[in-house]
Amino acid sequence: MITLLYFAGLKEKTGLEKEQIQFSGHQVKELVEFVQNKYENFSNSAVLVAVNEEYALPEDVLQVGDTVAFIPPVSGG
Amino acid sequence: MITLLYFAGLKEKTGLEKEQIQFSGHQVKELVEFVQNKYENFSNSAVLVAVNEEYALPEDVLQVGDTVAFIPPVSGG
Amino acid sequence: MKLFEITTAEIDPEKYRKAVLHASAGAVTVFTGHVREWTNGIQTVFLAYEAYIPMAEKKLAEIGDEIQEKWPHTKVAIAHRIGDLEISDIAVVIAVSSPHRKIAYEANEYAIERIKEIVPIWKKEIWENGQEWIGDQKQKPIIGGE
Amino acid sequence: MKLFEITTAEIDPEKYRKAVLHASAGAVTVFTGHVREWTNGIQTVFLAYEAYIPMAEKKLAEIGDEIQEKWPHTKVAIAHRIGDLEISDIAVVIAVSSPHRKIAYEANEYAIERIKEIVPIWKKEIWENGQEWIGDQKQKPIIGGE
Repeated sequence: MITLLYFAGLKEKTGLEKEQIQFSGHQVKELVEFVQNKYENFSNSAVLVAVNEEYALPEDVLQVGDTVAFIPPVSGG
Repeated sequence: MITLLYFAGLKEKTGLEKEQIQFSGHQVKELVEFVQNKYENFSNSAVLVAVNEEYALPEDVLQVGDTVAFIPPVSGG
Repeated sequence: MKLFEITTAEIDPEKYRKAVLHASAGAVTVFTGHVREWTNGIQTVFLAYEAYIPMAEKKLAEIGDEIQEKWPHTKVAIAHRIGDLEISDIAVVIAVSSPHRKIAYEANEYAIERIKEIVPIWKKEIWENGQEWIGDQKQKPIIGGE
Repeated sequence: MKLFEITTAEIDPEKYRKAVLHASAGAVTVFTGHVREWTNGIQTVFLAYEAYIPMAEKKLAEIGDEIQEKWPHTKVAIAHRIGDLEISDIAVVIAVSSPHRKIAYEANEYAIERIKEIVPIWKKEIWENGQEWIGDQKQKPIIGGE
Protein backbone atom coordinates (compact mmCIF):
# COMPACT_ATOMS: atom_id res chain seq x y z
CA MET A 1 0.00 0.00 0.00
CA ILE A 2 1.03 3.60 -0.50
CA THR A 3 -0.50 6.60 1.21
CA LEU A 4 -1.71 9.59 -0.81
CA LEU A 5 -2.01 13.06 0.72
CA TYR A 6 -4.01 15.94 -0.76
CA PHE A 7 -3.53 19.58 0.19
CA ALA A 8 -5.24 22.93 -0.32
CA GLY A 9 -7.36 23.00 -3.49
CA LEU A 10 -6.67 19.33 -4.22
CA LYS A 11 -8.11 18.35 -0.88
CA GLU A 12 -11.30 20.18 -1.78
CA LYS A 13 -11.47 18.54 -5.22
CA THR A 14 -10.95 15.01 -3.96
CA GLY A 15 -12.92 15.56 -0.77
CA LEU A 16 -10.09 13.68 0.96
CA GLU A 17 -7.04 14.51 3.05
CA LYS A 18 -5.59 11.07 2.69
CA GLU A 19 -6.21 7.66 1.17
CA GLN A 20 -4.36 4.37 0.75
CA ILE A 21 -4.04 2.47 -2.51
CA GLN A 22 -2.06 -0.37 -4.06
CA PHE A 23 0.39 1.26 -6.44
CA SER A 24 3.94 0.19 -5.57
CA GLY A 25 6.18 -0.71 -8.49
CA HIS A 26 4.69 2.01 -10.68
CA GLN A 27 6.17 5.38 -11.57
CA VAL A 28 5.14 8.71 -10.10
CA LYS A 29 3.80 9.88 -13.46
CA GLU A 30 1.56 6.80 -13.67
CA LEU A 31 0.15 7.58 -10.26
CA VAL A 32 -0.57 11.15 -11.36
CA GLU A 33 -2.43 9.85 -14.40
CA PHE A 34 -4.35 7.50 -12.15
CA VAL A 35 -5.58 10.20 -9.76
CA GLN A 36 -6.32 12.54 -12.66
CA ASN A 37 -8.65 9.91 -14.07
CA LYS A 38 -10.11 9.10 -10.68
CA TYR A 39 -10.95 12.70 -9.72
CA GLU A 40 -12.59 15.02 -12.19
CA ASN A 41 -10.78 18.37 -12.62
CA PHE A 42 -8.04 17.12 -10.31
CA SER A 43 -5.51 19.74 -11.36
CA ASN A 44 -6.15 22.97 -13.18
CA SER A 45 -2.57 24.01 -12.69
CA ALA A 46 0.81 22.41 -12.27
CA VAL A 47 1.10 19.93 -9.42
CA LEU A 48 4.33 18.66 -7.90
CA VAL A 49 4.66 15.32 -6.20
CA ALA A 50 6.59 14.63 -3.03
CA VAL A 51 7.49 11.10 -2.01
CA ASN A 52 8.35 10.71 1.67
CA GLU A 53 8.62 14.48 2.08
CA GLU A 54 11.01 15.05 -0.82
CA TYR A 55 10.13 16.34 -4.28
CA ALA A 56 10.07 13.42 -6.72
CA LEU A 57 10.66 13.05 -10.46
CA PRO A 58 8.03 11.68 -12.86
CA GLU A 59 10.15 8.56 -13.41
CA ASP A 60 10.71 7.72 -9.73
CA VAL A 61 9.33 4.30 -8.83
CA LEU A 62 7.00 3.96 -5.86
CA GLN A 63 7.75 1.52 -3.04
CA VAL A 64 5.49 -0.21 -0.55
CA GLY A 65 4.94 2.13 2.41
CA ASP A 66 5.68 5.34 0.50
CA THR A 67 3.79 8.48 1.39
CA VAL A 68 2.97 10.51 -1.70
CA ALA A 69 1.85 14.12 -1.40
CA PHE A 70 0.29 16.08 -4.27
CA ILE A 71 1.55 19.62 -4.00
CA PRO A 72 -0.30 22.39 -5.84
CA PRO A 73 1.63 25.63 -6.48
CA VAL A 74 2.84 26.83 -3.10
CA SER A 75 1.86 30.26 -1.79
CA GLY A 76 3.48 30.67 1.61
CA GLY A 77 5.05 33.86 2.89
CA MET B 1 28.03 85.73 20.77
CA ILE B 2 27.96 82.34 19.13
CA THR B 3 27.90 78.99 20.91
CA LEU B 4 30.42 76.28 20.04
CA LEU B 5 29.74 72.59 20.72
CA TYR B 6 32.37 69.85 20.80
CA PHE B 7 31.62 66.16 20.50
CA ALA B 8 33.36 62.81 20.90
CA GLY B 9 37.13 63.07 20.42
CA LEU B 10 36.95 66.84 19.99
CA LYS B 11 35.36 67.20 23.40
CA GLU B 12 38.27 65.32 24.90
CA LYS B 13 40.82 67.44 23.04
CA THR B 14 39.30 70.76 24.02
CA GLY B 15 38.27 69.60 27.48
CA LEU B 16 34.95 71.37 26.79
CA GLU B 17 31.45 70.45 25.76
CA LYS B 18 30.52 74.00 24.97
CA GLU B 19 31.82 77.56 24.98
CA GLN B 20 30.66 80.98 23.82
CA ILE B 21 32.73 83.39 21.77
CA GLN B 22 32.36 86.59 19.73
CA PHE B 23 32.63 85.52 16.11
CA SER B 24 29.53 86.68 14.22
CA GLY B 25 30.14 88.19 10.77
CA HIS B 26 32.94 85.73 10.05
CA GLN B 27 32.88 82.68 7.84
CA VAL B 28 32.71 79.08 9.03
CA LYS B 29 36.18 78.36 7.67
CA GLU B 30 37.60 81.25 9.67
CA LEU B 31 36.07 79.85 12.82
CA VAL B 32 37.62 76.48 12.08
CA GLU B 33 41.02 78.09 11.69
CA PHE B 34 40.46 79.93 14.95
CA VAL B 35 39.70 76.80 16.99
CA GLN B 36 42.50 74.88 15.30
CA ASN B 37 44.92 77.54 16.50
CA LYS B 38 43.32 77.71 19.93
CA TYR B 39 43.42 73.94 20.61
CA GLU B 40 46.51 71.93 19.85
CA ASN B 41 45.86 68.83 17.70
CA PHE B 42 42.23 69.89 17.38
CA SER B 43 41.50 67.62 14.43
CA ASN B 44 43.50 64.69 13.20
CA SER B 45 40.85 63.86 10.68
CA ALA B 46 38.17 65.64 8.69
CA VAL B 47 35.70 67.64 10.75
CA LEU B 48 32.34 68.89 9.54
CA VAL B 49 30.62 71.92 10.91
CA ALA B 50 26.91 72.25 11.66
CA VAL B 51 25.32 75.63 12.19
CA ASN B 52 21.99 75.51 14.03
CA GLU B 53 21.77 71.75 13.49
CA GLU B 54 22.37 71.81 9.73
CA TYR B 55 25.63 71.01 7.94
CA ALA B 56 27.26 74.27 6.85
CA LEU B 57 29.61 75.25 4.06
CA PRO B 58 33.04 76.81 4.68
CA GLU B 59 31.84 80.11 3.21
CA ASP B 60 28.66 80.40 5.29
CA VAL B 61 28.66 83.53 7.46
CA LEU B 62 27.98 83.23 11.17
CA GLN B 63 25.20 85.26 12.81
CA VAL B 64 24.74 86.40 16.38
CA GLY B 65 23.08 83.60 18.36
CA ASP B 66 24.24 80.78 16.05
CA THR B 67 25.06 77.41 17.56
CA VAL B 68 28.05 75.84 15.83
CA ALA B 69 28.84 72.17 16.30
CA PHE B 70 32.13 70.59 15.30
CA ILE B 71 31.36 67.13 14.00
CA PRO B 72 34.14 64.56 13.74
CA PRO B 73 33.57 61.61 11.39
CA VAL B 74 30.34 59.98 12.49
CA SER B 75 30.25 56.34 13.54
CA GLY B 76 26.68 55.53 14.47
CA GLY B 77 24.91 52.32 13.61
CA MET C 1 13.18 26.03 20.66
CA LYS C 2 12.77 24.92 17.06
CA LEU C 3 14.64 27.20 14.65
CA PHE C 4 12.47 26.11 11.72
CA GLU C 5 8.84 25.62 12.49
CA ILE C 6 5.27 25.65 11.36
CA THR C 7 3.06 26.95 14.14
CA THR C 8 -0.61 27.60 14.80
CA ALA C 9 0.25 30.13 17.51
CA GLU C 10 0.64 33.88 17.14
CA ILE C 11 4.23 34.69 16.11
CA ASP C 12 6.43 36.73 18.44
CA PRO C 13 9.31 38.06 16.30
CA GLU C 14 11.54 38.72 19.32
CA LYS C 15 11.71 35.01 20.03
CA TYR C 16 13.39 34.46 16.66
CA ARG C 17 15.69 37.46 16.88
CA LYS C 18 16.95 36.20 20.23
CA ALA C 19 17.41 32.70 18.83
CA VAL C 20 19.91 33.93 16.22
CA LEU C 21 21.73 36.43 18.41
CA HIS C 22 25.24 35.67 19.71
CA ALA C 23 28.34 37.60 20.73
CA SER C 24 29.73 37.82 17.17
CA ALA C 25 26.46 38.95 15.59
CA GLY C 26 26.69 42.63 14.72
CA ALA C 27 23.55 42.75 12.61
CA VAL C 28 20.17 41.04 12.76
CA THR C 29 17.39 41.39 10.21
CA VAL C 30 13.91 40.25 11.10
CA PHE C 31 11.42 40.11 8.27
CA THR C 32 7.73 39.68 8.99
CA GLY C 33 5.13 39.04 6.33
CA HIS C 34 1.73 40.36 7.36
CA VAL C 35 -1.80 39.81 6.10
CA ARG C 36 -2.60 42.82 3.93
CA GLU C 37 -6.11 44.19 3.69
CA TRP C 38 -5.98 45.14 0.00
CA THR C 39 -4.46 43.11 -2.83
CA ASN C 40 -4.95 44.41 -6.37
CA GLY C 41 -8.01 46.36 -5.30
CA ILE C 42 -9.71 43.40 -3.61
CA GLN C 43 -10.40 43.53 0.10
CA THR C 44 -9.29 40.51 2.11
CA VAL C 45 -11.39 39.55 5.13
CA PHE C 46 -8.96 36.94 6.38
CA LEU C 47 -6.48 34.35 5.12
CA ALA C 48 -6.30 30.64 5.79
CA TYR C 49 -2.91 28.97 5.58
CA GLU C 50 -2.35 25.26 5.32
CA ALA C 51 0.94 23.32 5.25
CA TYR C 52 2.31 19.86 4.75
CA ILE C 53 3.87 20.31 8.16
CA PRO C 54 6.74 17.79 8.37
CA MET C 55 7.91 18.49 4.83
CA ALA C 56 7.51 22.25 5.29
CA GLU C 57 9.69 22.25 8.40
CA LYS C 58 12.27 20.14 6.57
CA LYS C 59 12.30 22.59 3.66
CA LEU C 60 12.62 25.59 6.00
CA ALA C 61 15.63 23.92 7.61
CA GLU C 62 17.05 23.26 4.14
CA ILE C 63 16.79 26.97 3.37
CA GLY C 64 18.71 27.62 6.59
CA ASP C 65 21.40 25.20 5.41
CA GLU C 66 21.58 26.85 1.99
CA ILE C 67 22.09 30.22 3.66
CA GLN C 68 24.83 29.01 5.96
CA GLU C 69 26.59 27.48 2.98
CA LYS C 70 26.31 30.64 0.86
CA TRP C 71 27.04 33.01 3.73
CA PRO C 72 29.16 31.44 6.49
CA HIS C 73 28.83 32.88 10.03
CA THR C 74 25.12 33.56 9.59
CA LYS C 75 22.47 32.08 11.85
CA VAL C 76 18.88 31.66 10.70
CA ALA C 77 15.47 31.00 12.26
CA ILE C 78 12.18 30.83 10.34
CA ALA C 79 8.60 30.23 11.41
CA HIS C 80 5.40 30.16 9.37
CA ARG C 81 1.98 30.29 10.92
CA ILE C 82 -0.97 28.24 9.64
CA GLY C 83 -4.70 28.43 10.30
CA ASP C 84 -6.91 31.51 10.03
CA LEU C 85 -5.10 34.86 10.07
CA GLU C 86 -6.59 38.32 10.26
CA ILE C 87 -5.43 41.62 8.79
CA SER C 88 -1.94 42.57 10.07
CA ASP C 89 -1.31 39.16 11.66
CA ILE C 90 2.19 37.81 11.07
CA ALA C 91 2.20 34.91 8.61
CA VAL C 92 5.96 34.40 8.45
CA VAL C 93 9.02 35.55 10.36
CA ILE C 94 12.61 35.23 9.18
CA ALA C 95 15.51 36.17 11.47
CA VAL C 96 19.09 36.23 10.20
CA SER C 97 22.14 37.28 12.17
CA SER C 98 25.53 38.00 10.68
CA PRO C 99 28.73 39.68 11.80
CA HIS C 100 28.08 42.36 9.14
CA ARG C 101 24.90 44.00 7.96
CA LYS C 102 25.02 43.55 4.18
CA ILE C 103 24.77 39.79 4.44
CA ALA C 104 21.99 39.98 7.03
CA TYR C 105 19.80 41.75 4.46
CA GLU C 106 20.83 39.62 1.51
CA ALA C 107 20.39 36.29 3.26
CA ASN C 108 17.04 37.29 4.71
CA GLU C 109 15.66 38.25 1.30
CA TYR C 110 17.00 35.00 -0.13
CA ALA C 111 15.05 33.10 2.53
CA ILE C 112 11.67 34.63 1.68
CA GLU C 113 12.22 34.02 -2.04
CA ARG C 114 13.03 30.37 -1.37
CA ILE C 115 10.04 29.96 0.93
CA LYS C 116 7.82 31.10 -1.91
CA GLU C 117 9.44 28.57 -4.23
CA ILE C 118 9.88 25.33 -2.34
CA VAL C 119 8.02 25.19 0.98
CA PRO C 120 4.67 23.35 0.84
CA ILE C 121 2.44 26.02 2.37
CA TRP C 122 -0.76 27.29 0.79
CA LYS C 123 -2.75 30.44 1.28
CA LYS C 124 -6.47 30.82 0.73
CA GLU C 125 -7.82 34.34 0.45
CA ILE C 126 -11.28 34.91 1.81
CA TRP C 127 -13.15 38.00 0.62
CA GLU C 128 -16.65 39.28 1.37
CA ASN C 129 -18.09 37.31 -1.56
CA GLY C 130 -15.74 34.45 -2.26
CA GLN C 131 -12.53 32.60 -1.59
CA GLU C 132 -9.63 31.12 -3.54
CA TRP C 133 -6.47 29.10 -3.01
CA ILE C 134 -3.54 31.18 -4.22
CA GLY C 135 -0.73 29.71 -6.31
CA ASP C 136 2.12 32.03 -7.10
CA GLN C 137 2.88 30.42 -10.46
CA LYS C 138 6.57 30.24 -9.58
CA GLN C 139 6.66 26.49 -9.37
CA LYS C 140 7.95 24.63 -12.41
CA PRO C 141 5.66 21.75 -13.31
CA ILE C 142 7.25 18.34 -13.32
CA ILE C 143 3.99 16.70 -14.25
CA GLY C 144 1.44 17.94 -16.75
CA GLY C 145 -1.39 19.87 -15.21
CA GLU C 146 -4.22 21.60 -17.06
CA MET D 1 5.73 57.80 20.33
CA LYS D 2 8.61 59.45 18.47
CA LEU D 3 9.31 57.70 15.17
CA PHE D 4 12.87 59.07 15.05
CA GLU D 5 14.66 59.17 18.33
CA ILE D 6 17.89 59.06 20.25
CA THR D 7 17.39 57.20 23.49
CA THR D 8 19.35 56.19 26.55
CA ALA D 9 16.95 53.34 27.27
CA GLU D 10 17.23 49.73 26.16
CA ILE D 11 15.68 49.35 22.69
CA ASP D 12 12.62 47.13 22.23
CA PRO D 13 12.40 46.35 18.48
CA GLU D 14 8.72 45.39 18.69
CA LYS D 15 7.81 48.95 19.61
CA TYR D 16 9.17 50.14 16.26
CA ARG D 17 7.70 47.31 14.22
CA LYS D 18 4.29 48.12 15.64
CA ALA D 19 4.76 51.80 14.94
CA VAL D 20 5.15 51.18 11.20
CA LEU D 21 2.48 48.51 10.86
CA HIS D 22 -0.86 49.31 9.21
CA ALA D 23 -3.55 47.47 7.24
CA SER D 24 -1.79 47.90 3.86
CA ALA D 25 1.62 46.82 5.11
CA GLY D 26 2.38 43.35 3.78
CA ALA D 27 6.05 43.33 4.76
CA VAL D 28 8.05 44.75 7.63
CA THR D 29 11.81 44.61 7.99
CA VAL D 30 13.38 45.35 11.35
CA PHE D 31 17.13 45.76 11.39
CA THR D 32 19.00 45.80 14.67
CA GLY D 33 22.68 46.66 15.00
CA HIS D 34 24.26 44.95 17.98
CA VAL D 35 27.49 45.43 19.88
CA ARG D 36 29.86 42.77 18.60
CA GLU D 37 32.46 41.19 20.84
CA TRP D 38 35.20 40.84 18.21
CA THR D 39 36.12 43.39 15.55
CA ASN D 40 39.16 42.63 13.40
CA GLY D 41 40.55 40.34 16.08
CA ILE D 42 40.22 42.87 18.90
CA GLN D 43 37.92 42.11 21.81
CA THR D 44 35.47 44.85 22.76
CA VAL D 45 34.54 45.16 26.44
CA PHE D 46 31.82 47.71 25.84
CA LEU D 47 30.94 50.63 23.58
CA ALA D 48 30.06 54.18 24.47
CA TYR D 49 27.83 56.12 22.06
CA GLU D 50 27.40 59.86 22.07
CA ALA D 51 25.14 62.00 19.86
CA TYR D 52 24.36 65.59 19.08
CA ILE D 53 20.83 64.73 20.07
CA PRO D 54 18.58 67.38 18.47
CA MET D 55 20.48 67.32 15.18
CA ALA D 56 20.68 63.53 15.18
CA GLU D 57 16.91 63.21 15.58
CA LYS D 58 16.40 65.74 12.82
CA LYS D 59 18.72 63.77 10.52
CA LEU D 60 16.99 60.49 11.31
CA ALA D 61 13.67 62.10 10.38
CA GLU D 62 15.28 63.39 7.17
CA ILE D 63 16.29 59.85 6.29
CA GLY D 64 12.66 58.84 6.84
CA ASP D 65 11.58 61.60 4.46
CA GLU D 66 14.12 60.52 1.85
CA ILE D 67 12.80 56.98 2.02
CA GLN D 68 9.17 58.01 1.66
CA GLU D 69 10.11 60.10 -1.34
CA LYS D 70 12.10 57.31 -3.02
CA TRP D 71 9.64 54.57 -2.07
CA PRO D 72 6.06 55.83 -1.61
CA HIS D 73 3.76 53.84 0.70
CA THR D 74 6.60 52.98 3.07
CA LYS D 75 6.56 53.90 6.73
CA VAL D 76 9.78 54.23 8.75
CA ALA D 77 10.83 54.39 12.40
CA ILE D 78 14.43 54.63 13.63
CA ALA D 79 15.96 54.78 17.09
CA HIS D 80 19.60 54.95 18.16
CA ARG D 81 20.73 54.33 21.69
CA ILE D 82 23.48 56.34 23.37
CA GLY D 83 25.47 55.77 26.55
CA ASP D 84 27.36 52.63 27.55
CA LEU D 85 26.37 49.47 25.70
CA GLU D 86 27.46 45.92 26.38
CA ILE D 87 28.03 42.98 24.04
CA SER D 88 24.81 42.10 22.13
CA ASP D 89 22.98 45.25 23.22
CA ILE D 90 21.00 46.91 20.44
CA ALA D 91 22.62 50.17 19.31
CA VAL D 92 20.22 50.95 16.49
CA VAL D 93 16.84 49.75 15.27
CA ILE D 94 15.32 50.50 11.85
CA ALA D 95 11.77 49.42 11.05
CA VAL D 96 10.34 49.81 7.54
CA SER D 97 6.92 48.69 6.38
CA SER D 98 5.84 48.45 2.77
CA PRO D 99 3.00 46.85 0.84
CA HIS D 100 5.59 44.58 -0.82
CA ARG D 101 8.70 42.93 0.52
CA LYS D 102 11.41 43.97 -1.93
CA ILE D 103 11.12 47.62 -0.98
CA ALA D 104 11.04 46.83 2.74
CA TYR D 105 14.53 45.33 2.41
CA GLU D 106 15.91 47.96 0.07
CA ALA D 107 14.66 50.95 2.05
CA ASN D 108 15.86 49.49 5.33
CA GLU D 109 19.38 48.99 4.01
CA TYR D 110 19.33 52.49 2.58
CA ALA D 111 18.50 53.82 6.06
CA ILE D 112 21.49 52.20 7.78
CA GLU D 113 23.85 53.42 5.06
CA ARG D 114 22.55 56.96 5.46
CA ILE D 115 22.81 56.80 9.25
CA LYS D 116 26.47 55.96 8.88
CA GLU D 117 26.93 58.93 6.56
CA ILE D 118 25.00 61.85 7.98
CA VAL D 119 23.76 61.33 11.53
CA PRO D 120 25.93 62.93 14.24
CA ILE D 121 26.48 59.91 16.46
CA TRP D 122 29.85 58.66 17.61
CA LYS D 123 31.04 55.35 18.92
CA LYS D 124 33.93 54.78 21.28
CA GLU D 125 35.30 51.28 21.55
CA ILE D 126 36.63 50.26 24.93
CA TRP D 127 38.98 47.27 25.05
CA GLU D 128 40.84 45.67 27.94
CA ASN D 129 43.81 47.95 27.43
CA GLY D 130 42.59 51.06 25.66
CA GLN D 131 39.82 52.98 23.99
CA GLU D 132 39.25 54.95 20.81
CA TRP D 133 36.61 57.05 19.13
CA ILE D 134 35.70 55.43 15.83
CA GLY D 135 35.30 57.38 12.60
CA ASP D 136 34.16 55.43 9.61
CA GLN D 137 36.06 57.58 7.10
CA LYS D 138 32.95 57.86 4.96
CA GLN D 139 32.42 61.53 5.62
CA LYS D 140 33.65 63.92 2.97
CA PRO D 141 35.65 66.72 4.51
CA ILE D 142 34.36 70.21 3.86
CA ILE D 143 37.12 71.75 5.90
CA GLY D 144 40.77 70.75 5.96
CA GLY D 145 41.65 68.43 8.79
CA GLU D 146 45.05 66.84 9.30
